[in-house]
This record gives sequence, structure tokens and C-alpha cells, in this order.
Amino acid sequence: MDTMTEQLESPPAHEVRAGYSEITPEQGERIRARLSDEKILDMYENMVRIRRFEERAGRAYQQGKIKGFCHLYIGQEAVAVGAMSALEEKDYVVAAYREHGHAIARGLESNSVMAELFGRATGCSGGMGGSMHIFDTEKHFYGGWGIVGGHIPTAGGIGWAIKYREEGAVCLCFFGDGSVPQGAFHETLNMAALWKLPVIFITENNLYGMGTALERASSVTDLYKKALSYDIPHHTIDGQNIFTVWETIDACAKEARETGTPSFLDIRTYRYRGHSMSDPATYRTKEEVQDAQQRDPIQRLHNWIVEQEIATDEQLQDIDKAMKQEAKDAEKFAEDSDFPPVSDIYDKVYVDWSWDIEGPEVK
Amino acid sequence: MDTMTEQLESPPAHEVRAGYSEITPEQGERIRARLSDEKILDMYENMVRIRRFEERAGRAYQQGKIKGFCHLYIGQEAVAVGAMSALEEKDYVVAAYREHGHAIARGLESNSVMAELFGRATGCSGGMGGSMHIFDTEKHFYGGWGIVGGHIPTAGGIGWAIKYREEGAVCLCFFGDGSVPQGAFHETLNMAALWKLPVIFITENNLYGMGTALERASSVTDLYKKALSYDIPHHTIDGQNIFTVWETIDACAKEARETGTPSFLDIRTYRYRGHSMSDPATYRTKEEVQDAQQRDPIQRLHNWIVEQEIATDEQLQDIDKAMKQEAKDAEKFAEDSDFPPVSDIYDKVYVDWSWDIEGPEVK
Amino acid sequence: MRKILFREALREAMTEEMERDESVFLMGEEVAQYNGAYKVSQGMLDQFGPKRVVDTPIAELGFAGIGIGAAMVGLRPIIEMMTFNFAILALDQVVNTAAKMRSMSGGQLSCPVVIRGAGGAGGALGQQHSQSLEAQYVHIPGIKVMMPATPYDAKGMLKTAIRDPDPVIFIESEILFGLEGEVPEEEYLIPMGKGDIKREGTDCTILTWSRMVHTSLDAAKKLEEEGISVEVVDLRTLRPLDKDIIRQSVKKTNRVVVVEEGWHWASVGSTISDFVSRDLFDWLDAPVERVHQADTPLPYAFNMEEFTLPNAERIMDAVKKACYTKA
Amino acid sequence: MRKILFREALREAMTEEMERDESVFLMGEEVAQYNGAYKVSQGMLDQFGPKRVVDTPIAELGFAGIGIGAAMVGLRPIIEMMTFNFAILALDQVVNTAAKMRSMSGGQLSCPVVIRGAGGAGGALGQQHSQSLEAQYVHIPGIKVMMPATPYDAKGMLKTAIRDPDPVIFIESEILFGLEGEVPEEEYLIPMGKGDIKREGTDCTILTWSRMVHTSLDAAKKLEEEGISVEVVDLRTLRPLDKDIIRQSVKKTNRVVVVEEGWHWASVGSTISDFVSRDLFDWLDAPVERVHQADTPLPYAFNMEEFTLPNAERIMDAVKKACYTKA
Ligand SMILES: Cc1ncc(C[n+]2csc(CCOP(=O)(O)OP(=O)(O)O)c2C)c(N)n1
Ligand SMILES: Cc1ncc(C[n+]2csc(CCOP(=O)(O)OP(=O)(O)O)c2C)c(N)n1
Ligand SMILES: [Mg+2]
Ligand SMILES: [Mg+2]
Repeated sequence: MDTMTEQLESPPAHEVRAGYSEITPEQGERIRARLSDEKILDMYENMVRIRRFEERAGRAYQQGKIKGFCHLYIGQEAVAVGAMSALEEKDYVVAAYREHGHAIARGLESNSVMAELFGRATGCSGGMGGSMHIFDTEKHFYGGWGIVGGHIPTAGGIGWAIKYREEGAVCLCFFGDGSVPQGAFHETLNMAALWKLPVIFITENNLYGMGTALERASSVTDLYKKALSYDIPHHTIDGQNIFTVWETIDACAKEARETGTPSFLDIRTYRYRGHSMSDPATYRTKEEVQDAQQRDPIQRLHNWIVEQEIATDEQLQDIDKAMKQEAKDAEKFAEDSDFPPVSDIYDKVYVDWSWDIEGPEVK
Repeated sequence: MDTMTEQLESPPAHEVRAGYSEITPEQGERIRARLSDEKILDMYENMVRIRRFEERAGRAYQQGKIKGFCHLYIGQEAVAVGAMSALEEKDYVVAAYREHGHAIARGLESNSVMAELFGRATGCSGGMGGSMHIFDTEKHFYGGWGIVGGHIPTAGGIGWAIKYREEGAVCLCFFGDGSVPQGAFHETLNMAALWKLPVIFITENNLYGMGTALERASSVTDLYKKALSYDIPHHTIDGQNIFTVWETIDACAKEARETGTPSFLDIRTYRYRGHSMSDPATYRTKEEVQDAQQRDPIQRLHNWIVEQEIATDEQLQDIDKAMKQEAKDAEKFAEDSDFPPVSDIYDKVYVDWSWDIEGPEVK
Repeated sequence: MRKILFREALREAMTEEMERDESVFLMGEEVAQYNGAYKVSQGMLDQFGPKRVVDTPIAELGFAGIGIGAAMVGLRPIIEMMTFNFAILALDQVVNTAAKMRSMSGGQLSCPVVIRGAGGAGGALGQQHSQSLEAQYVHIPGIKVMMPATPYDAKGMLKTAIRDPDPVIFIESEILFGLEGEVPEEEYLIPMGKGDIKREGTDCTILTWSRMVHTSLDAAKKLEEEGISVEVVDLRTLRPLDKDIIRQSVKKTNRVVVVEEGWHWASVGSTISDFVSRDLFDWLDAPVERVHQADTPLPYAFNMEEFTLPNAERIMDAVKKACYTKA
Repeated sequence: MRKILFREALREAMTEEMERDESVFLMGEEVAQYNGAYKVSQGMLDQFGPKRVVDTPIAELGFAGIGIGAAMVGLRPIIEMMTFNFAILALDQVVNTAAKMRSMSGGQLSCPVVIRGAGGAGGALGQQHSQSLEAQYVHIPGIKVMMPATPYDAKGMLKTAIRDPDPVIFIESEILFGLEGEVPEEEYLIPMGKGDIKREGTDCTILTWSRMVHTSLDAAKKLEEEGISVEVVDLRTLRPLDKDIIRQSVKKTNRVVVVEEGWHWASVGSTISDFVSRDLFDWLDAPVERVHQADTPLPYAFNMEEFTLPNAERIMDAVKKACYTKA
């Protein structure tokens, strides 16, 4: 595991940007020994699926079809896809509000996620949650908190349950760099370390929390130092290299499933769009964004696949077309779906309620 | 500063107990070069003052004269006295609920503190706060939160004000080892480090939070590791050696006053009594307590003073007698004082209130 | 019938439910090795071991959240808050996670967690340790709130709370822990959402809960001597509220006093008074009277604590005011 | 008179007070470089520099506590909560420190801090971002609570809040930030604890605040066409409550509807309704009516949000019910 986890002793975060690590020949060899071509193409397809989905969601938002908050994941796809590709069915995933990508990578259907964004009954949360609350208990996907850091204890609790029931599983917990200063992070990591809860705490470090650059929010920008204060394993890795993500999560997950050891990952990535649909992101220079896009995780995997002759450029274009179509179809599916019956408001608050929940009458 | 701040790479906390460092000849020389005999005797007297005060408070509690919670400081005197002796008038002190000692060390009169414990109008907080809420704004003493960790942000705020008004002062913030897992600790240390707030964060590490040994509450027992994750200076020191405390605080305070740099101290100490008056402390062995008492900070200073011929054993006995008398007088003062008028309840909630605060009528 | 203490009744409830259901466990500060700050969990570590009786660091937000998370995937945690004064730190997890999980997930999830511990004043504990904070929870849809007043209720209600599939806030008056009362050996449950008439009467209804039930019973006894017959209704569950028991009693007495230990603005007492005033408008012969703590923090000084909290005398005054007001 | 937006009115209030008093500063998430999540603080960093307009990490408990601590030693911080949904994380600092500091210190200390930010529903923001949480603060003695409804009030009230020597919670409806209204150039202050009659009427009184003032005014307008004359009282300050304005209006109309955006159990609306029902018992010709959000979390689906929140139609129904009930 050591080769892939050198600790970047990094200068201020904005100088590091997304970090960088080529898919070296050695890494390529390791990967090809462990992952089938099919799996690799799957991972590629999933990244493209997410990007095309997000682009479509962005447009639908501008057309007023999606409302409220909508946080796009474009640019960070390799983190979710790399991570989920290392999971087994029994494992769990907890994520924050920028979680469309995680949901899709975990296997939720584009239709189901898009319908949720549209507030429709066919959405994974029955249209009641929306973009920030994508849940699917069958897939062990707990994806969406609007309270920054509020889900970190939840992941601890799932880790607790895994251990309590001896499930031999792991729980991944995704959060942003901006969430690290929250007390919830600190309290949970201490208990996870103290009790050996099998949770991988993953900072998707895109260098900004809304408009605030990491170095203006955290007195350390080498976030692995947080792990030192809990005595848990940590790795700082390039999140734009999907194989690095996969290898790291795979190793940490095995360790967690077997021994319960939690770990902390600082995964350097970048979001191309603003924080949410209403953010023009003027706090970053055009150059900075372009620079990050040079390390685009999809393009990088594309190049490598072609170079390795796993697929041709043309075949990959076909995947892209199919994913564009899938996103378009998802939008149509969502638009064609009904809103949930308003009676769901009352039906889906308590499991067991025997009284008149007061509110407007359902006609 | 380096000589006195070696980082103890320590085994589980309960094995380290209070740590240990003799007053070496070198330290003795440094001290005598910087502190007058008078000051040294003052520090001795203050430790004895606190101990005798606390013993008396404990008895008064058992007699029902003090009610509610009462947390005695016996055994930890060198921390408060060593620290306060390094302060200037302009500096600030924030402490938690085990703060009688800090208040007295900061110069509050025994009478005033004892009367507060008795709930009398002559108490420093007018009898309204009690043992856990000892305030004296003139002395810049903000001493008493019943919410574990709740005062750590307050200290950050005072640090903020010092910096904002360019006072060139420092704020000491005392809390227990049990408070470190609280989110408030983490959030404040990050901001203090980020903004360079002149606060010295002092863990009085007495190895237990109520009945929970540090290693059962924190995944790291070398608490200095917490400081690594905020990138602030830290020191692990023996809190039973008053000179070590004084030298460390003195150095950190100077740094903070001049440059705003915050720091974190893990001061190893021990409380001889239970957590509060109702705690028999059965979670510790008799041997453990006796062992800690071998390193009694008062006895240690006593021996050194005699050895250095700063005062005779007899003279020190006289101090002890005087302090016993002072505590006794304080109890009498408190008992002879009146309870506050109940109208204070209404008068001391808002500075500016123009409405009928509802409640029983004052007759 | 055998008599046991309030704290023992709580312990029996937890112990029986843990014996019955492997997925129930107890977590909180000092619950295990120390046997509980208030000795509620005495002996439970010995019986169930450290896997199921778990000491936590002082990190209320964190361990409440861990309990809630564990509940989301099917465990049935009992999270002890040493006191509800400290639970404010965990309120986000209750309000934004536990209460909303089912709604946000479109009904997929539930959170069968019980968060329980001491509430109310405890005797000269000062401003930060003497708060009755049930209003913070009763306000929030998605949770249920219970507050027992007797050992009998404490046991039956806590067992119900543990079996309930929704998140339950369960607040125990600190001063009642040592109260003795009859508790049968046989198993029983007290239904969620059902109040209990603790004393029958015809002239006036006192609506109250938790410790104030006893203060109200004291007042009722003394009022009997003065010829006033008071019905004392212990609401027991505060969310959902037992509207029927209130209606029945008020239709009989036509006069109401609401007694609560804590503050009165935007409080549980205010909402019950409001409910009575509107729902039973035509049945009231006098305005609802209220008894509550003074609208100030509760200071330490012994004379002040006494002054500020409701007592039997003040309840008697309120009942008389309600009764002597002409219809 | 010139017209400006609600958010601009807030900004003017802060700017003027910061110009007037060196000890006032603004701290919160995204208030400086980003110019505010809702652009309330636009341009303030440029004017006052980074010492006085300060971006924070996401750590609500921590920075609220830092503000409160700074206030304890004499500064006058304005702490912006991006929304009050997140402020729950900081509630311990408000309830256990700010509100109690003066009492605990026997009157030595005060905490002249303003904690302000967006509250209420914002339009399809879902369960965790759509809460009206004023009840959490109105319950607590030691703090004051203000909620303006118009740009004029927003400016005058915020200036008062900043100058007030006690801790003030100041909640701004997210949906009102873009509202335009008349605001004079000259300085003015709106006193703490004073409501305002936003529309005079004789048949029924609506008691409300914040955004619901506008929904109520809509309803009142429509009701006028139907021949019902409604008085709309904007309470503005919720702690302390302007009892006199309520009394005057109710003694005139004898019928009352309390309208609030949020949940209704243990709420501000319930306490106002309770106050009216008891204090004005003999003046009421009908039970107080209430309009409020459904007692559930507010879901995302667009039809559900509409269904669950109070609207003009429902207010009209409530007024009619109050008016058609026979005395
Ligand atoms: C407790 C809380 N505070 C503030 C916010 C507003 N907010 C939403 S997202 C966000 C930034 C989070 O940044 P980060 O954790 O880095 O995640 P990213 O958006 O970069 O994925 C903020 C301040 C919130 N939702 N919850
Ligand atoms: C938020 C909160 N949680 C729990 C408590 C109960 N409590 C009071 S003191 C204490 C132990 C604190 O230990 P430590 O910080 O080590 O201080 P020490 O008592 O050793 O001085 C606990 C759990 C509290 N007062 N506040
Ligand atoms: Mg980020
Ligand atoms: Mg300790």
C-alpha cells in the first residue's frame, strides 16, 4: 500500500490544487492484474454517466425544473466512482449534499436520482428529499445531509452497527474540506478511533467550502495532520486518478472489514462548477479552473484506456453518446412522473402514529 | 524554553499518572535568578491558601452549608498558582467549574469566593452563581461554566477582543482532559490558530473526566498530538512542579502577547478527591492516589524552599496556620453574610429591560 | 405490591428490554463502569458487558449522532444524556437528523432511538444545570416526547419508548430519581400518547407532567381541606398529546390550571393552555391559569431557587383564582 | 421616499452602526470575500477591511461562542448565521452562555451580541433548510428576539439590536431579502419590544410577524372585498412581547387569528394565542384561530411545500371562522 500513499507535504492548498499523479506504468500493471477490462470500462462509463447526468441536471435547474439547492459534482467523478468500485454489497455509504455522483456510482439508477431532483414520486426518496437527500436503503446508501458535518456522526453510528452485528463491512463517509472544522468531525473521529469503528472518513478536498479557500478555513492545509490527533491511518492522494482512489479505498476497506480500523483520507480533487447553481464562483481565477481541467479524471482515464488498447477512442465515444442519451431519458422519465400525493407528508413522518397530525386537510 | 518542554512520548495515561520532574539544580538556579524570595513565598502561600480553602469548603458542603455541585481542586494547586503567577493585570483567565483555585490564585479574596459558595450577596457573583460560576470582571476572571467545553469558545472570543483592541494581553483557558473530545475544543483551536488569537489552551490533565480514565475517552493520550492538527506550539509538562508551570506559561504568554500565537499545554496533574463531593472515586486504587500524593506540589515546594534556605520549616508552618485561619474566617464571613435579595433575580437578567418579567412577585 | 425507586424502575425497563432484544444497547457518559451519574444503570455493565453498556467521551453531539446512525440501520440504542442541559449540544442531531430521516428518505428509514436522561431543576445546581427543556423537543415533528412522574410510569413508559419505532425523547426529573413507588413484578407497558388521572376531582383540572405532578398533588390535597376538589391529570406523553383525557376532564370541571416546572414563553404549558382555550372555548368558566418558573435563569442562592420555582402554594393560588372567577 | 431592498436595509443598518462604533464588527460564513451568501453584506469587506468583516470556517458553535466571548469583554459583534437551521449547532452557546452570563455573574457581565441571519422556508429547500425556529429562542430568558417584516423595520430594528446591551437574536425571512420598500435616508431607530399595526381594521385582529405579515396583508385585502375588515398587527419583537398593542387591537375587534410560518406545538404562535386567551378572556367573542405549517418536516416536492405552508387562503378561512362564530 505504501507506494501509492506518499504524504504530500504540501504548500497552501490553492497552490497544490488538485494534486497530480500520472497513471504510471507500474500502477497500470498493478491495475490490469487486478481489474478486468470490463470493470475498467465500467468505471469509465460510470464517470461519464455522472458527468452527463450532472450537465443535464444543471440545465434542468436553469429551466426551473429542479428547484432549491443543487450542487453539481462535475470534476470530482473519479472520487465517487473509484471509491464505490472498491465496495461490496454489504458495505455502506454516507454522503453530504453534493451526492448525485455518489448515488449513481453506488448503483442507483439515473432515472431514480433525476426523478428525486424533480421532486417526483418515482424518485429514490419519493420526491420528498430532493437533490440534498438521496436515500436508498437497499443499496445501503445514505446520501444527503444539508447540515455540513451532520452526517459524520451518522457514519460513526453505522460503523458502530457493523461492529455490533459483526457484519465485516465498512462504511464510507464523504464530506468536503469545509466540513473538517466542524465539531462533529472531531467528536466522531475520536470515537471511531477509540472504539475501532470500521469507517473510512473521506475528505473530498476540492479546496473550497463555498467561496472560502481551505487555507482561510483551516489552520492546517495538510489535512492528514487531523488524523495524527486521533492516531488513525491516513493517506493523502490524488482524487483525479481513479485508480489511486480505488487502490486506496480497497486497501483501507479490507483493513476496516477485517480489523475495524478506521482511516482518514485527504483526497485532492476539484469542482469545475460553482458551489451550487447560484454561485458564479468568482473567487477562483479562470486559469485555476482551466489548470484543474487539464487533469480531468475522465480524459485521463480515456487516454490511458486507448493507450492500453482496452478500447478504442471510438468505442469510448459510443459510451459517451449512450450516457448522454441516458441522462436525457432520465430527464424525460422524471418529467413524466407524478408528484407524490400530498398525503405522503403525513404518512411519512412517523412509523407508528395514531393521532391526528395537524395540518391542512388532504382533499 | 526547550529544556523544560520535552515531549513525553507516553504510555497509557494512567501509567504516567501525574508525570514527574524534580526541581533540578539548573531549574532552581533559573528560578532564583528570576523570582524574588518574596514571590516564591507568595506562590507557596497561595497554594496553601487554596488547599486550606478547599478543605474547608469540603467540610462546609458535608454540613449542608454549600449545596449543589462542588468540585474541589486539591492536588492541582501548582497549575493554577504557577500559571497565574506569570500573568499581568491586563491578562484574562477563563476556567470551568473546578475553579475555586484559579479564582484565588488570580487574586480573588477567600471571603468573596467562599461567600459565593454559600450563595451570599457578598460573594463575587452576588451569590447567584455558586461554586461553578465565579466571576470577577475587575480581575479579568471569567471562571465558571457548568457545560464541559462551553467556555473554550469564550476564551477564543476574549482572545479575539485582545487582538481587535490591540491590548497586548493573553487569555488563559483552563479545561480538563475530559473536555478535549468536545467539538467546542476543536472548533476553537482551529480558529485560534487560523487567526492567531493570543490564547493559551491549558488541559489540566488529571487523567480522569469524572470516572472515565483518559484512555477510555480519547484515542490519543498524548494530548499534544491535538496541537499537531492545528499547527500550534505545544508543551507537555509536569503540573506538580510549580516552577515548570510558571516557566512554561511565562514563555507562552510572552509569545502570545507579542505575536498573538496561541499554544496548547498538556499539564499532567492529579485531583486527590472525587470528581465532585458526591463521588467516592472508587474507579481509582488507593495506591494510585497515594502514589500521586508522593508528588504533592505543596510538599515539593516546601522541601525546596527549606533546602534553599528561603524560609525555615517553621516559617512555612506559620503560613499554613495563617491560611487555615483565613479559610476559617472566610467561612464565618460567608455564614454571617445575607442571601441576596430575591429581586436580584429580575434585576440581573437584562441590562436593559422595560417590561414586566413574569414570575412570582417580590414581597 | 413491592416498592422500588424511580431510578430502579428505569433500570428494570432497560434491563428487561435488553434481555428481550439483542439490538437494544445503552450508551452515554459514565453509564458503565461508574454505574451511571445518577446510578440509573447500576449493575448493567456487569450483566450485559461492555459491548452493550458503553461509556462515551464527553461529546454529546457525537454520541447522540452515533446512536441515531445505528438506529437508522436497525439497532435500538438507548442514549443517556447525563442531563438534558448538555443535550442542547446534540440538538442538531435530534432536530435535523433523527426527526427528519423518515421524511427525507420518503419513508424508507426510521430511527428507533431513545434519548433519555435527567431534566429539570436538581437543587441549587445553578443556571446551567437547572433547565426544563422539553419545549425544545415538543416543537419538533418527527419525534415523540415522554416524561414520567412515578416509578410505575417510568418503567412502563420507558419500555414502550424502547420498543417504539420512532425517535423518543425521554426526560426524567432529576429530583424524582429517589422517589419510591409501587411497581408490579409482572411485565406491563404504558401506551404512547396516553395521559393518566392521578387524582380525581370535580372543581378544577390541573394539567401537568413530571415532577410537577407531585407538587400539584400536594396542592390538591391541601385544597381538599379547603373544600376545593381538584383533578390532577398527568399528561405523561407530551408529543403526541392526549387530547381526549384533557377534554374529558375539562368538560367536567370547566376550570383549568396548567402547571410546568420551566419557563413559560413558547413552552409546553403555553401550548397546552392554548389548546384548552381554543378547543374547549365554550367549556371554560374562567381563563386558564398557569403556574411556571419565573422568566429568568435559575440562580444558585438558596432563597432564589425556592422563590423562582413553582410550589404547592402558588398552585393553590392559581386554582383558587380559576375557581373564584365567576362564570 | 426612496425604495431599497430588505437586504440593503440590513446592510445599511450594519454599515451605519459600524461607522458609528468601532467596537461593532461582522463575523460569519462567507460574509466577507463572498459578500454574503444572501448578499446582505455586499461591499462591507471593501469598506471596513478584513479586521471588521470576517469570514469564518464552518463551525457555528465555535464562532458564535467567539462572538459571545468578545461581547462579554465589551465588543459588539454581529454574528451572521447563514441560516438559523445551522444555528441549532450553536444553541448551547446562546442558551447556556449568552443568555445566562449576566445572571451567573451576579449582574457583572453583559453580552451585547447580535446573532442574525436567514430563517424560515426558502423555496424547495427541503426538510433541513426550511425551518422557522424562533421558538427555540423565545423560550429562553436572557435574550431578546426580533423578526422584521419590511425593509423599513429591518433597518430600524437591526440598528436597535446592535445598540442593545443584551444578546439579541435577529431572524430574517429568507424569502424577504429581495423585498423592496421605502426607507428614509435619515437615521431612525425602532424601539425594542414594540409591535406595529400594518393595516387597521375593526372585525378581526391578525397577530403575526416576519414573512407572514405579507401573507396576512394579502388575505386582509381579499377579505376587505368580502366585507371583512381585518387589522394586521406585526409584532416585530417576540421577546419581549408588545402586550399593549395586542390588547388594544383585540379590545377593538374581539376576534383573533394568530399566523405563524412554522410548527405550532410549543411555538411562538401558541404562546401568543395562550396570552390572548387568558389575558383577554372576557374580550374574546370567539376562540383564537391559528394558522401554521403542517406538523411535519417540510418536504422538497413542490406540491408538498405549497400544501404545507400557510397561505392567504387558509388565513382567510381562519378569519372567517373567527368572525362567523357567534359571540
Ligand atoms: C452547518 C452548516 N453550516 C453552513 C452551511 C452552508 N453551506 C452549505 S455547503 C457549505 C460549504 C461546504 O464546503 P465543503 O465541506 O468543502 O463541501 P463542498 O461543497 O466543497 O463539496 C456551506 C458553508 C450548511 N449547509 N450547514
Ligand atoms: C456538556 C457536558 N457534558 C457532561 C457534563 C457532566 N460532567 C461534568 S464534569 C465532567 C467531567 C469533566 O472532566 P474533565 O474535563 O477532565 O475535568 P475535571 O473534572 O477532571 O477537572 C462531566 C462528564 C457537563 N457538565 N457538561
Ligand atoms: Mg470543498
Ligand atoms: Mg480530568
